[in-house]
Formats: sequence, C-alpha cells, structure tokens
Amino acid sequence: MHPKSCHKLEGQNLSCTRDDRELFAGLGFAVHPGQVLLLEGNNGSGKTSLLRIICGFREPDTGTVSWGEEAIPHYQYYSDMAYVGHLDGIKKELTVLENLKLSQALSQSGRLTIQQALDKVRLSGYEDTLIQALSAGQKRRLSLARLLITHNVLWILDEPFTSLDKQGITLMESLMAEHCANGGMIVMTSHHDIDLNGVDVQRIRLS
Amino acid sequence: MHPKSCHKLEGQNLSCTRDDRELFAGLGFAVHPGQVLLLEGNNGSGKTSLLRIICGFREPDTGTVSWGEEAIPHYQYYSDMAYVGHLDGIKKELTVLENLKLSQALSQSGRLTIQQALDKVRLSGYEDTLIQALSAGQKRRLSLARLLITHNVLWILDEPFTSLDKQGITLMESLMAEHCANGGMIVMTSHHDIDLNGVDVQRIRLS
Amino acid sequence: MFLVPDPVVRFFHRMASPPHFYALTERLMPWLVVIFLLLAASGLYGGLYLAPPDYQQGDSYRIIYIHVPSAWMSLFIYVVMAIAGGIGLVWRIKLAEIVMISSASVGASFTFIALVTGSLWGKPMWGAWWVWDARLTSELILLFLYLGVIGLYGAMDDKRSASKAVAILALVGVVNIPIIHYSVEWWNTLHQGPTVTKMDKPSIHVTMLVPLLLMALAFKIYYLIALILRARIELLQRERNAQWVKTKAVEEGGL
Amino acid sequence: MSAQEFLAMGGYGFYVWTSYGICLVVLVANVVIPVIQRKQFLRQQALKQKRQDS
Amino acid sequence: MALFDAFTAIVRRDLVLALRRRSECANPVLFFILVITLFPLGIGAQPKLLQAIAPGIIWVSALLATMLSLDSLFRSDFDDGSLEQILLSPYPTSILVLGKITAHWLTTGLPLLIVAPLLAVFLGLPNQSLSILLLTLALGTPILSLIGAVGVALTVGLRRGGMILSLLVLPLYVPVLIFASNAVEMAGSGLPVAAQINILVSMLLMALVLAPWPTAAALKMSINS
Amino acid sequence: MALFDAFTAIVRRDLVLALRRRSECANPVLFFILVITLFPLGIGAQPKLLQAIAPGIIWVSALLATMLSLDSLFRSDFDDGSLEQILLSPYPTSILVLGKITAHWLTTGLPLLIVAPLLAVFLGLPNQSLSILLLTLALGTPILSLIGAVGVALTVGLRRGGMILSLLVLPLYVPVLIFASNAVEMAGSGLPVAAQINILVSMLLMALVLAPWPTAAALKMSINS
Ligand code: HEM
Ligand SMILES: Nc1ncnc2c1ncn2[C@@H]1O[C@H](COP(=O)(O)OP(=O)(O)OP(=O)(O)O)[C@@H](O)[C@H]1O
Ligand SMILES: Nc1ncnc2c1ncn2[C@@H]1O[C@H](COP(=O)(O)OP(=O)(O)OP(=O)(O)O)[C@@H](O)[C@H]1O
Ligand SMILES: [Mg+2]
Ligand SMILES: [Mg+2]
Repeated sequence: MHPKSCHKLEGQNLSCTRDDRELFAGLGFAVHPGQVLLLEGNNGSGKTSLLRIICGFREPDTGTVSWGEEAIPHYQYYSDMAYVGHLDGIKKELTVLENLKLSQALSQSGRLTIQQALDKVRLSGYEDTLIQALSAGQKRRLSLARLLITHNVLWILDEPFTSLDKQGITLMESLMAEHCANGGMIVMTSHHDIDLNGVDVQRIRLS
Repeated sequence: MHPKSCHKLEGQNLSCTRDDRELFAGLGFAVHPGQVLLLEGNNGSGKTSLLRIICGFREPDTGTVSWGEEAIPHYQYYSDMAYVGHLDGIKKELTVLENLKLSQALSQSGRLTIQQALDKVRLSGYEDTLIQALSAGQKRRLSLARLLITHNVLWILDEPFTSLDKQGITLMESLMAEHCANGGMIVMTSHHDIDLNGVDVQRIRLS
Repeated sequence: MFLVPDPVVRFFHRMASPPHFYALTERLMPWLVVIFLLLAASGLYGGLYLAPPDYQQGDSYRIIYIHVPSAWMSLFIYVVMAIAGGIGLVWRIKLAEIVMISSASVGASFTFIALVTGSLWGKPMWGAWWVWDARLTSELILLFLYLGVIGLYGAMDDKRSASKAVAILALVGVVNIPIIHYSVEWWNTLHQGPTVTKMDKPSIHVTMLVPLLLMALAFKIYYLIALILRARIELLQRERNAQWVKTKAVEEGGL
Repeated sequence: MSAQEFLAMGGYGFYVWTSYGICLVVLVANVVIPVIQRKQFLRQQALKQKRQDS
Repeated sequence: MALFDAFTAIVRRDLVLALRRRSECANPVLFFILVITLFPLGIGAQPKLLQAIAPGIIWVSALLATMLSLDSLFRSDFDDGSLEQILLSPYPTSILVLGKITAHWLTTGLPLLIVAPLLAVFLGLPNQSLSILLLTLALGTPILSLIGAVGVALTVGLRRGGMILSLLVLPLYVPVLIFASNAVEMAGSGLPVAAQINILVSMLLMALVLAPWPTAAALKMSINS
Repeated sequence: MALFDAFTAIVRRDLVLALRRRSECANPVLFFILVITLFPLGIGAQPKLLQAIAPGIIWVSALLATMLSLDSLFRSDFDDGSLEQILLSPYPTSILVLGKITAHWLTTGLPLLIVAPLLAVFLGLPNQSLSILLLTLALGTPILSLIGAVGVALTVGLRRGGMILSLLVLPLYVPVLIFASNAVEMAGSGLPVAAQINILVSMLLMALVLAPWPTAAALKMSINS
C-alpha cells in the first residue's frame, strides 16, 4: 500500500534558538514505519518550531533532518509527507469539494477517494458548502480529510485535536492508528493525552 | 468587591439561523452571581454564534439578552463584562506590558495590578517581550491576564483552554473558581471537561 | 559547489570567519584612514586651488570633484552589493551577506550626495534645480532601490532570512545599473555625456582630471572604511551569543 | 588669490560650498553613527552579561 | 478624565505601533514621492507641461497615498480581534475611533505636508502657490482621513476590502480634490483663493463632527458576521 | 502530465476565487478608471493639456492599478496557510507560482486591456496611437505581473507589506513605463516605434523565464519565520 514506507525520518543534533533563547539543542530522533513521535512540552517550549524545521520551512541552527538517508528538502520527501499546522491551508471562498480537489492536484492521490474521506470525517453532505460557513471544528475535520485523500507516508500534525469535539477526537485517534497499521508514520504535538491502541509511540519532552 | 454583582444575565427565547439552518430556537437561560453557564455541543452546533449574540456583536433572530433587567447593549453591560474569543485581541507589535496597559485604559481597573496578574498566569519576566515572540499558549495566557486586570463581573469565554498546557488548564480552572467565589459569572464553551470545585455549573447542550 | 573547487570555498569560509575578519579590520583601519586623508587632501587642494576655472562654467564646475566621484560610487556600490548578495545566496557565506547589507546605507548616502550636488550644480548651469531627464531620474530611482533594500532589511526580524530577501532584491534590481549608465547615450538629455570615462581620450584637461581621479580613489577608500565600520556592528549583532563577542563586550563595554 | 576670493568662487560660492558642506556632513555621519552604535551595543551586551551573572 | 485617558491611550498606541512597524510609518510618504516621480517619467521631460499639471499631480498623489494607507487603519485591529475589544469598551466608540483617525493623520497626512514643498519645487510649481498648496494640504488631508475612515469601517469585514474601498471613498474625495487643486492653480496665476479655502475649512469642521458616528456604526456592523 | 495538471489546477483555482470574490476581480480595472477620471478633475478641463499627457496618465494608472492588485497575489494564501501547502507540493514551486501569476494577469492585466480604448478616447488620445497603446499594454502588463510577483513574494511575510512593496516594485517598473509611454507618444506624432516594442518583447521574455525563480525562492524565505 505504501510502496516507499521503508523510508525512515531521522533528526540528528538539531538545535534551534529564538531571540537568544535556546529552545532545544543536540536533539536527535528516528521514526520508523508504524511509529508515532509525540512531542510534548509546556507552552512555548518549541514544539511548533521543531515541526516547522521537520517540514523544511525553517533551517535548524545546527543539525539535519533526513528522509531515506538523504537530507531534506528533496523531491521524494515532499511527495511522501503531509502537514497540518496551526493554519488550515484551506480557502474560505471555495467549497469543501473544490478544496479537496485542489489538494489532490497538488499531490498524488492517496488511499481514499474524496467521498470516502468525507464520510470518514463526517462531513458528507457538506460537499458544496463554502468553507466560511463551517464552524471551527468542521474546518479542522476538513483539513484532516486532506490527509486521507493524498499519497503520504509521513503525517506531521501540530495539535490536531484543537477545536474537535469528543467524537472528533476519537475519530482522529482511530485514523491515526489505522495509518500506522498501514506502515505510516506520524510526528505530532498535543496537549491532550492520546490513546492509540497497539501503536508504538515515542515521546520527546521539550522544556 | 463586585458592587454591581446583583445584576444577572438573562436570555429569553433566543434563536439563530445561519444559511437556512436553525442552530437553536427558543433558547432561554439565566445566570446569577457565582454561577457558570457552560455551553456544550458538537462542532458546528452554534456555541460561538450564541456567545457572539450574548456579547452584542450579532443580533439574535428572535429574543433578547438582558443584563440587570435591561436589554443589551447598554453602557452598564459593557463596563461589567469581558470577552475572550477565538481571536486574542492583542497587538503583535506591542509588548506584553503595553498591551495590558491599553486594556486598562479602555476599561476600568480590576482586582489585580498588572504585575500580580502576570504572576498569576506565569508570564512575569515577559513584560517587555513583543507578543510576536510568544508561543500559541503564551498568547492565550496573556489574554486571560486581561480578565484579571480590568473591572468585570461577567466573563464570556470561547474555548478558553485552547493551546494551554496542563498546568495552564489547572490554573485557568482555579481562576474561574475564584472569580465565581467573588460573585462573578461566567459563560463559556469548552470541549474539555471542566473541573470547578464547589461552583454552580449550568449546562446547555446545543445540537 | 558550482564549478568552484572545494579548497577555494573552504579558504573563503575560513577567511570569512567572524572573529578573524573582525581582528583583521581592526589592524587595517588606521592605514585606511591615513590613505584616505592623504588622497582627499591632495585631491581637494588640486581641485579647489590649483585647477583653473572652467572657461564656460567658471568656478561652479568645482562641484565636479564630489559630484562625479559620488555618482560613480553610487553605481559601483550597488554592483558590489548585488555581487555580494549573489555570493551570499549561493555559498551561504555570512560575511558576504554582511558586506551586502552594510553597503546599502553607504551607497544610499553616495546616491544622495550625487543627487544633491548635481542639483546644486544644475541651478547655475541649467537654471533649474531639477529636470526630469533620463540620467537624473534614473539616479533618483537608484536611491529608491537603495531605500527599498534598507527598508526590506529593516522590516524583517529574522536577519538570516532578511539577508536572503535583500540579496534577491539586489540581484533583480541590478538591471537598472546599465540603464543609468547608458541613459545619456540612449536619450538626448541635458546632462553631460561621458567625458572622463571615454577610455581613449578623456575630453577634460589634465589639471582638472588628476584631482578628480584622486577624489575618486579617496571615495573608494572611504567606502571601505564606512563598510568596515558598519559590517562590524552587523557582525557583533548577529554573533551576540558567541564567546568572542561576549569577551569583547566585557573588554570594551566600559564596565 | 585672497581668502575672500577663494570663498566667493567667482560668484558660485553658495552652490559650491553647500555641496561640499552637505557632502561632508553625510560622510561624517556615515562614520560616526556606526561608531556610536557599536559603543552602545557593546555596553548593552556587557550590561546583559552582568545581569545574567548576578 | 477617564474618557480622555482612553482617547490618548488609543492615539499613543497607534503611534507606537506605527513606530514599531517602521516601514509602515514612512510608506505613504514614500508612495507619494514615488507616484510623483512616475509622472514625469511617463509624460517625458517637458518643464512647461509639468508645471501646468503640477497642482493636479500633487493633489491626486496625496489622495492616492492617503487612500492606500487607509486599509491599515482598522485592518490589523480587525484581524487580531482588537477591534472587538475596542467595541466592548464602555466608552463611546466614536471617541475611540476619533483617536485612531488622529493617529492615522499624524502618521500619514503630516509627513505628506512636510515633503510637499520639495516635490513642488521639483515639478516647478511657482513660488507664490507653494504656501497655498501647503494650506490646502493641511486642511485637506485630515478630511481625507476622516472620510476614509467611514469607508474602511464599512469594508473592513470584507475579506478583500482594499479595492472596493477605493470605489467607495474616491467619489467622496472628489470635492476636496477639486477645491484644493483649483485653489493652488488660481494662486499660481495670482488670483484670490479665499472662497476655496473657506469651503475646505467648513468641510473639515463638518467631517470632524460628523464622520466618527457613521464610522463607529459601520464598525459595529462589520464585526457582526 | 501531472505537472501540467497541477499548473492548470492552480490557475483554475485562482480564477474561481477571483470570481467568488467578485469585487476583487472588478477592482483593479475600476481603480484604473477612477484614477484616470481624477486627473481631469485635478488638472481642470483643458483638452490640449489632457491630450498631451494622455499616454503618460494611462500608463501610470495601469502601473498603479497592477501594483495595488499585487498584494492579493499571495497574501490570502499566506494568511490561511495555503502557501505552506503549495510549497510542500512535490512539484517545482516556480511552475506553480507561474500558474498563480498567469491567473493574476488574466484577472487584472486583461481587463485593463479591454477598457483602455474607452479611456483613451475619453482623454482624447489620437487614433493612430490607440493600437500602439493596446500593444504596449498587452506586452507590458504581463511584465508588471511577473516582476511584481517577486516583490510580493519578498514582502508577504511582513506584517505590513502593503506599502514597502511599492518601494520595491516601482523602481523595477520604471523601464516598462518609460519605453511603453514613449512608444505611445511617438506613435501619436507618427514616428516609428519598432525599437521600443522590441525592447518590451525582450523584457517580457526575460521576465517570463527569470521571474518565477526568485519568486519561488522568496516565498520559501517568507514562510520561514
Ligand atoms: C541632480 C542632478 C544630477 C544627477 C542626479 C546626476 C547624476 C550623475 C550620475 C549618476 C553620473 C555618473 C554616470 C556614470 O558614471 O555613468 C554623473 C556624472 C557626471 N555628471 Fe551629473 N548629475 C546631475 C547634475 C549634473 C550637472 C548639473 C552637471 C554639470 C553641468 C553634471 C556633470 C556631470 C559630469 C561631468 C559627469 C561625469 C560624466 C562621465 O564622464 O562619466 N551632472 N552625474
Ligand atoms: N516569531 C518568533 N520570533 C521569536 N521568537 C518566537 C517566535 N515564535 C515563537 N517564538 C518563541 O519560541 C518559543 C517556542 O515557540 P513555539 O511556538 O515553538 O512553542 P510551542 O511549543 O509550539 O508552544 P505552544 O504549546 O504554546 O504552541 C516561545 O518561547 C516563543 O517565545
Ligand atoms: N459566517 C458564517 N456564515 C454562515 N454560516 C456560518 C458562519 N459561521 C458559522 N456558520 C455555521 O453556523 C454553525 C455554527 O457555527 P459556530 O461557529 O457557532 O459553531 P460552534 O458550536 O462554535 O462549533 P465549533 O465547536 O466547531 O467551534 C455551523 O454549522 C456553521 O456551518
Ligand atoms: Mg505551538
Ligand atoms: Mg466555535
């Protein structure tokens, strides 16, 4: 299903300084297929900063992130990963369907069709609704649906449970467990306790 | 301490329709000093819409909200209430201190001084930091500090726990309990379970 | 990377190491100041005193000794800035970024001087402070380009990405330089055509030419001095967490 | 040539000396400002270290 | 007085913000200068022609510069929720809004006034009209800020207000433009300009008294979405 | 071909967006018309004078209209995180960016081209220069979009990019303005304009090939903050 899931994500000797304050230094990790890396830490400890480094948006002050033996950024990495950050990355003036179609065009198709994904996140029926008429949590579900319809091995999620109601959280957890069972990997932050049955979860605590 | 805490917040026969969908209708409630009104409901059930009606930003399709026997908006209401919504309402280019001073100038002074409030929300030491250099959770704490330094009886909070770490949530809960013990009132939404010892919590479930 | 052999790159990286650069410039500075003063003094003496008045322009032409050198510098520094920016982008040499950004304010100053002195020269010669001809206007545009560079750098908080942005801007803006230089030939304008820079036979008398060249050299040296002074602050600010800066702060911080 | 004559510049004194004057001011400013800034910066850093040490 | 404190707090805050976002503070005036230099480039170096159109060009550019700076008047406050907080203040919104407009004029109108003489000289405007140019700018730019505020307040809730704003605001700016540039032109030919100046003064007074109310009302409406 | 699909998807998306935000789509052209009508108001009704400055005014207004519409090129994508997602696409960013620029030209440059004849007649531009005006606009406005994209990409990450953008972009626009308005003027006097047109064509080709790269690089840099 994931032909290149033999890849692994590795960080070596990463450090990041903001405004003279060292957020982390000499940080290393390795995520293998089927594993979850959970970043923990108090407010302001540098979780978002680290995720953005892993995405290749920001250069670390020292160290490298590599995907499949090669330092990012490179083509293969960007066709294998997907990111859901603090910002949704969905356009308010387009409908749910249009947004998802665009995501598909910018990437390769994934496991599920758009219809199946909408069913999963309980948004079916909203295909032709403009995003600006969705509530905070509905938007969040949509950006999760995007993960399902594009090809990706690695999910990078910054507080994916924000704005979700309890049902939504359970759903998200089951999607994550399923992704890992299929050989996917996840790097995420959360202030919630997560509950992933039978998944190998590594934790890194920033402080 | 709260000289006008004899006021009460009352909603009568409120209804709200968005895009032909009725979010709620015939909704009524009354919040008395020392009480908390907790709005619950799934994503998209209309919690934020109701809060904005209570703030006077939006007019309900039917019904009235009143404060101290008089329908809002009126002067007394705006000097008695404070709102923390999805948006912070703090300026990125100002420092923590400058932001709080501005809030004080726009309202009447409250129970705590700025220094005491910063100590409470664990932001002391950040007085001269620009907001843009704060993390998501730190910003949230700051907007909570604003509640403490201005005069207000009624707090209106839209998902106040968003982005807060566990410590922050506990802190927030204790602040809320203290506010109610002093005769304050709170109307809030949250997807978390809240834990307020000895406070009278009413729940309204939207669906 | 890109055709340049590795050892060369490594050499430059070492030369460009901040403490090394800082120490080197500290030793160089007195010499530069002395050379500058000698050149400027002899240039001014020759230009203001020895050279005879022009038979057409009288003594007003003496503005040439600052107008022309600073106009040349304004173009030269922009090119330097763009090249340094290019190097900084490709090889990530910090020092190149610093040279680039430190040049901007010096270049803007020279552009400003060229504009003001040209304007002061234009009033007696052309009867107007300003005319909208190609060279004058394009020099004004050059000032805007410099201000854009300075403004963009100032507007960004993260100085590493600010350097990248400025480098991109400087490289894109460099297309304007030939336009300014050749504007007098492409459009018929009031402004003087090339008189000094015609390689074969400068159409200007030697007693006037020599001081001009001396002043041009003096301005080049001045640029080096100003550049170094600015670069040092930039360097200190970027490296403020490095040990060598901390030591320096304790030594020179006056405490 | 008398000093007076020299200053008059054949009637163009205003233009010539304003030019030289402005040039001088700008060039001096370009040297002095960085020197002051460096002094300030080093002082601030020293103060900061003192604060951290104590 | 608490209300006056709130007013000055708003003015001070916006000035500090303009200072922090250094670029923003300098920018309307830079735009003004840039636009004025564009015209000679587009039209060609014809001193007579330029002189004839100088008052028009300067005033049109001032108008455009003010108009473009308008968006920043409420945009960032709207985006980050500060506007909600201002509306929730117990003080009258119109007074607080007047504070914001004052700060806006101090950071955009005033700088235009300062560089205008230089540009007038560049364009060859006759000396006798220079003082009238400054007078019209001093009277006219506050009107532009005040009227503009109503327009931005109406459009700030729209996602892309920038352009529809010009459509709303420019027609309202036209009287100012006509009287002001006409006065400068007349002064250049040595004619009396008292009538135009009087009109500008009364427009300023009217705008000062009337504009804050619809602005406040429009803001309340914009926030409701 | 998947890359081509991605390109067209981007173009289509931006066109749909422009259509949904109806006001935005109509606005650069409205601004163009408004500015051009302001001049006769500011300068006074003097047909000779207006005719003399018509090419300059039309081109300066086109330039300002394009420049003001630039901000919308990446701003909303930056604000809502779409830009992050575009940069994370496996396809080359420069191609996707070219898609966005294409859509931008279709929604701003093209409408200008369509209304220009009307305005030219309005200002009394001689008939023989009308076709040259259209030709220069057809060649020039895409250059403006392409160069402008570099500028917006550099400033989109800044909190207030709006005005600094004009400082960055206008100097780069000057050559286009000079050659284009000069050509229109020459054509009005019956002189040959082949040289200017050739220069515009080569500038267009150069911009088309070169501009997407620094734009993509600048976007990557802007996102890193
Ligand atoms: C504001 C007005 C003026 C500006 C902006 C200006 C700008 C410039 C620039 C940019 C250059 C350097 C060109 C290059 O190296 O390619 C230059 C050179 C020169 N300018 Fe001006 N100028 C102005 C007024 C004048 C006036 C009034 C005169 C004399 C009547 C003058 C005489 C010269 C001469 C003789 C050169 C040297 C030409 C050469 O050999 O390269 N300039 N000016
Ligand atoms: N743009 C910025 N400039 C300077 N410093 C910043 C910037 N953004 C964040 N910081 C600082 O970096 C630190 C880490 O921020 P980051 O957003 O990574 O925290 P986080 O772990 O995601 O916190 P939270 O749980 O609150 O989201 C914070 O202390 C903050 O002050
Ligand atoms: N601007 C709008 N225009 C039209 N409909 C809207 C708008 N905003 C929200 N809605 C609709 O109103 C409903 C309620 O939205 P609201 O934001 O009040 O929900 P909520 O209870 O706060 O949900 P959440 O827990 O996800 O924040 C949603 O179904 C949404 O589709
Ligand atoms: Mg975070
Ligand atoms: Mg909500």
